[in-house]
Amino acid sequence: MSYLAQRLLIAILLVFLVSFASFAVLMLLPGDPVRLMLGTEAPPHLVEELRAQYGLDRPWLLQYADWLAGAVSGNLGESFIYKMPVTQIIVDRLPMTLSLTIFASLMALLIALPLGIWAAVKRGSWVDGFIQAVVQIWIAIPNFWLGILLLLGFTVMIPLFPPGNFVPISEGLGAHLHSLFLPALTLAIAEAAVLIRMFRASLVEVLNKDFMTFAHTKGLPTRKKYIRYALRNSLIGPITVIGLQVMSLISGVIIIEQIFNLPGLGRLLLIAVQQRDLFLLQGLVIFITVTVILVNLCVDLLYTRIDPRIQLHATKRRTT
Amino acid sequence: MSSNPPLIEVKGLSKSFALPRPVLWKPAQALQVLRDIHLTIQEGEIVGLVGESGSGKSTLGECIGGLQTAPPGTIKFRGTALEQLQGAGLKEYQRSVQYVFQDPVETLNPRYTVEQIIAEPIRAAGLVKQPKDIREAVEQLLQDVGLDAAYMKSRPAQLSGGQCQRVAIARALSTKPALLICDEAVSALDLSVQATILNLLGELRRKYRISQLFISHDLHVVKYLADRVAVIHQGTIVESGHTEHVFKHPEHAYTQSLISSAL
Amino acid sequence: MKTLITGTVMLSVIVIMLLISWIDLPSDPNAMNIANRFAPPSGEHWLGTDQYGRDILSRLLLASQSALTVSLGGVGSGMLIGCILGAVAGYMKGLIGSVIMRAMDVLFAFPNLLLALMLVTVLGTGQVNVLLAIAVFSVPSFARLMYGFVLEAQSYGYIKAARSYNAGHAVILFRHLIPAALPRIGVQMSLALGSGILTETALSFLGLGVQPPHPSWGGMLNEAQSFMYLAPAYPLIPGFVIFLAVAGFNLLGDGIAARHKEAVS
Amino acid sequence: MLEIQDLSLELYVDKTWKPALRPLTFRLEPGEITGIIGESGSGKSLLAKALMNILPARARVASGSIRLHGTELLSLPRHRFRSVYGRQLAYIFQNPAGALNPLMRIGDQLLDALLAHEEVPRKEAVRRALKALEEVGISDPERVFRAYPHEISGGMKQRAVIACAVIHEPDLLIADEATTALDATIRKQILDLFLVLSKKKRMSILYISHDIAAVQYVADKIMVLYGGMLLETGARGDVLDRPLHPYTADLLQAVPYHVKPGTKLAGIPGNVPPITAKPPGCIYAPRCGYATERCKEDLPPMVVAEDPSTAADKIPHTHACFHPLLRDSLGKETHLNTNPSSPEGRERYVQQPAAH
Repeated sequence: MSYLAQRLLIAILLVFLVSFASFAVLMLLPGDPVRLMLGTEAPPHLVEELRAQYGLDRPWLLQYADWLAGAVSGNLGESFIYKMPVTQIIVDRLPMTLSLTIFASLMALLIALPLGIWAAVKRGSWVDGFIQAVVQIWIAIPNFWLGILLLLGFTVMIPLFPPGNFVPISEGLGAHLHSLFLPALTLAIAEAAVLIRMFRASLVEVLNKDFMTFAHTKGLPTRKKYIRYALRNSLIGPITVIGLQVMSLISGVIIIEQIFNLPGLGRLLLIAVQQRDLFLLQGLVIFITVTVILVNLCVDLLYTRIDPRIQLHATKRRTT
Repeated sequence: MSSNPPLIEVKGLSKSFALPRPVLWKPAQALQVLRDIHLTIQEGEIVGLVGESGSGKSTLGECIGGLQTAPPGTIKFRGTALEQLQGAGLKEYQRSVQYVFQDPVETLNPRYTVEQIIAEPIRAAGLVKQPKDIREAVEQLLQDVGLDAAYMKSRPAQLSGGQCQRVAIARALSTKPALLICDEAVSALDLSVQATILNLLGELRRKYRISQLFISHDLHVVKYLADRVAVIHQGTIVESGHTEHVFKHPEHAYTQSLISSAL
Repeated sequence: MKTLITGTVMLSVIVIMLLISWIDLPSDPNAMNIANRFAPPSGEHWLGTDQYGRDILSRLLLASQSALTVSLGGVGSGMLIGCILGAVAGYMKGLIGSVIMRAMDVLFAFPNLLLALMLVTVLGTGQVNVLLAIAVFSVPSFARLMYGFVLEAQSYGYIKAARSYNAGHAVILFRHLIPAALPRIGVQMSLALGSGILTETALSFLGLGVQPPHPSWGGMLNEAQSFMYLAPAYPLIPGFVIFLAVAGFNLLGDGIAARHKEAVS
Repeated sequence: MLEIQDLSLELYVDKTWKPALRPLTFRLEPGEITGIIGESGSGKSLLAKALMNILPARARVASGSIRLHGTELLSLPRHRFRSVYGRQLAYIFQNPAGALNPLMRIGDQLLDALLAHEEVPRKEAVRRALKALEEVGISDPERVFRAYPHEISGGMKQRAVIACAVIHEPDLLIADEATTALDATIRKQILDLFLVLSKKKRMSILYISHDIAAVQYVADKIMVLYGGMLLETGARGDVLDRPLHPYTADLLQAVPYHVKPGTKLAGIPGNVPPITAKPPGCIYAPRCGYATERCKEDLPPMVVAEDPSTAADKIPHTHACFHPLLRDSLGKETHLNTNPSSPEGRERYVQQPAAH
């Protein structure tokens, strides 16, 4: 329990630090957001008025204190361009991005698990060599190129999916998933290449362990041997790097939403960057940081559940 | 023995390692590995240190050799506490105490030639300066450990385990040490090779009066080589004395069980 | 071995592109000719022309300069800083070490692209800033590598022996540790270059890297996407070049790693 | 019970199959412990794995036969081995920690072994598992049953592994360096356990080790392997007290255990050959003090010694040497005194790098 308390304390501290650092960086950056909003021709009194309205005329530390006070109660400030609370904008866009990432992760697992296991079980054979060679090439395909190729292939050449036509989940799950299929597939394919490698490597390592030979010479049935002995052990490695996979999913989402013109958090982030919408950008950074920290916390807890060797109070978890 | 101070004198040495804190706000715990150790090594003497895995025997060796810090005043080299050694005295100590480790392959830098391996400590100690003289010294050392000078240009990967261990011994001898700390120095070797290395170690003592702290889990080897033996168990030396005496009349219960379980 | 050769071949294509771009381009990469837009490959324009009638091949060749210099510069400086930080952290196990490594953990836990986007937002678009962004997120991986290596090497017999005969810090560092770490750093460097290229092209794809009219692989791909219904073949070209560069560095890294493993066992 | 006839193995090295283990013939009987002594590269582990049909991919059986109660194992399809494992053949490893699944409780792993061949109700199975733990000398079986491998000591782990291996009372237990990783006090206890299993349960045990003292302690019969060749076999007393092959004799002279302190050990010059080294003659000839031209050219066959001391014994004393050591009536080696390369002479031997 005190371990969990420690982890939460550190997590809160980290979120605070990141928010401070990013706020400081964003405030000190060159370029005036108000001028960007109003254009360079705007009359000075209007600029001053707007500055005062957003509190931008005060020292930035004070502004940060205000922001922090709001953030604690869930108010992340107001966006310059949307003229709406940042929290509201994020909550509006979240479902689409969440759908996309979950859909993509499931697809990636569906592709990667069987292929990774197949390669590992047939290690050293031509099947394994072929899968490994393909993955080696596959892993180097940039996801933005892949997205364009899929778009080109399945909206132009074989028009299975309508281009740029996002259907929210409220209009039916089937239509929703259909509209997300191509972007999710793009993300999934890129992700799957990494996962196949990981599953194969960790399963091969386990299959070569003495306890697998021992299980074999105990006369265990094949299924029991693979599921109870091999698979569980081989999942420990991949679980520890779920956090990293979530990172690369987030990076992917920013690009994929741009290519497929999807109204999600990734697009929002790009808009915030291009328009210098400080509070929106700050809000998104905090949101992503919290997500990343929560995922890592869950992974650690999950990990201690699966592996009895890792005690909850251990300070360091095994790094792979 | 004589009025001269012993080569190494360990008095009341305790050592513990800090364990990582379980939780930040709780005090750090320590793992005690050595408890109140007393041990002397005289010039020209082979002392066997017997213990099972995790008994702290390697840590004791590393403390004596200066690879681990020991509390002030607990280890004396020729009468001077280690932390008081300075300048020439410190150099003398560093030159005089050398190691031979267990893994004969890992103990040699794979990128070096045999000559480079043996020459490096000679240069570090500044005993011989001219390249030609260093080369001659290396040749002589190789001869001392029973390796042909033709091996000078070989790399560790081209040598067998026993040959690697000979090179490691030559490297340890290169600074003309007074004490060799042999940490499981023959445990990883094949039986038929082990004997030649043991003979070599015995010969070094006879010829050059080099003392040895021979750390091993193997009772037979220690019994064969050591003049005196110390039995270490859970960080404490439970019994020490002349080898023959300890093996014939073990007093401590642990020593008795150790000897009775020897086959 | 096969991996190593394939990687080298792929990379030599990219390097040849770079060399040609330094010596002489087939035609002016910025010369527009609207009348000749989206021309198919011909003797004059080997890979055809883009939406402004510019020669695609020349633009592709010229863009190799920014892609390679930016990623090489970024990863190179990231490697230097990362290795130094990691080595320092490994030697000084106390507070300094843990502060450095925790900072690296935080940096590592941040999505690459988000980090790069933040930096480019703050510093503005342009090659130098992209280079900086790549340097920043390359640092933690090298720091971790070096930190792990320094800790591991403390238990090597030959390092212990060198300490016991007091070979000196300089000898231990430069004659024992660094040569032993080089193969691993090389592997990591090659893999980091792959992701460096990916980041550079991704940022220019999003319009945050090299600014038009100067050509970049990512920017060309972005333009190609806008016109892909008109010229479906155009996106294939810059995408393939990016893929070639990334795959080349990845395969080279894997190849070195495999060879090193063979040499060890 | 288990008959091995002309079994030879090959290793895949440098893209070709090279002979590794020269044809060897022996048999294992119930209630008997057979010790195999061998240094690294002798092929002792390969032999054990071949008997279990768990050879790594880089090794294969080249020829010969392995018959268990008359059934040829080499032609048995892979899936049929499942019924052989555990009930007839069992295998334990050098490293007990590695042989147990770190994520499963000891009890569950034991139950898996039990239920692999028998349909037993859960309650009965647990009872039998606890009894099995008790039989291998675990004093608090309930605790160990519930423990994860990392929660118990190394000696305890090896006992648990043995319990898993012998729960169906197999005919043959192969122990591959099973005591090497253990501390001396634990080692003796495990060896005692082997003695109990073989005598009480009439189990045949193949105990493989480089530890001569341990082999001497447990084995009834000893086989000496070197560089992939069987050099000598016989009853324990015959092989260790009256060795016929020079290698056996030299090896015994090289072990501090057999030598009084103060006397010099007779180290064997040279290095252990790699297992794929296959000279035309005797594998030991390059290091042997008695080797003649013939030893280097012809392969000495395995012959039964006409040693009077073995005549009455049921276990024949065999060796593969053209010049076996002779003995006088006291069993003293007469050869040694006239040995051209006495231990003294060998000591001066300087190792030369092989010509490239």
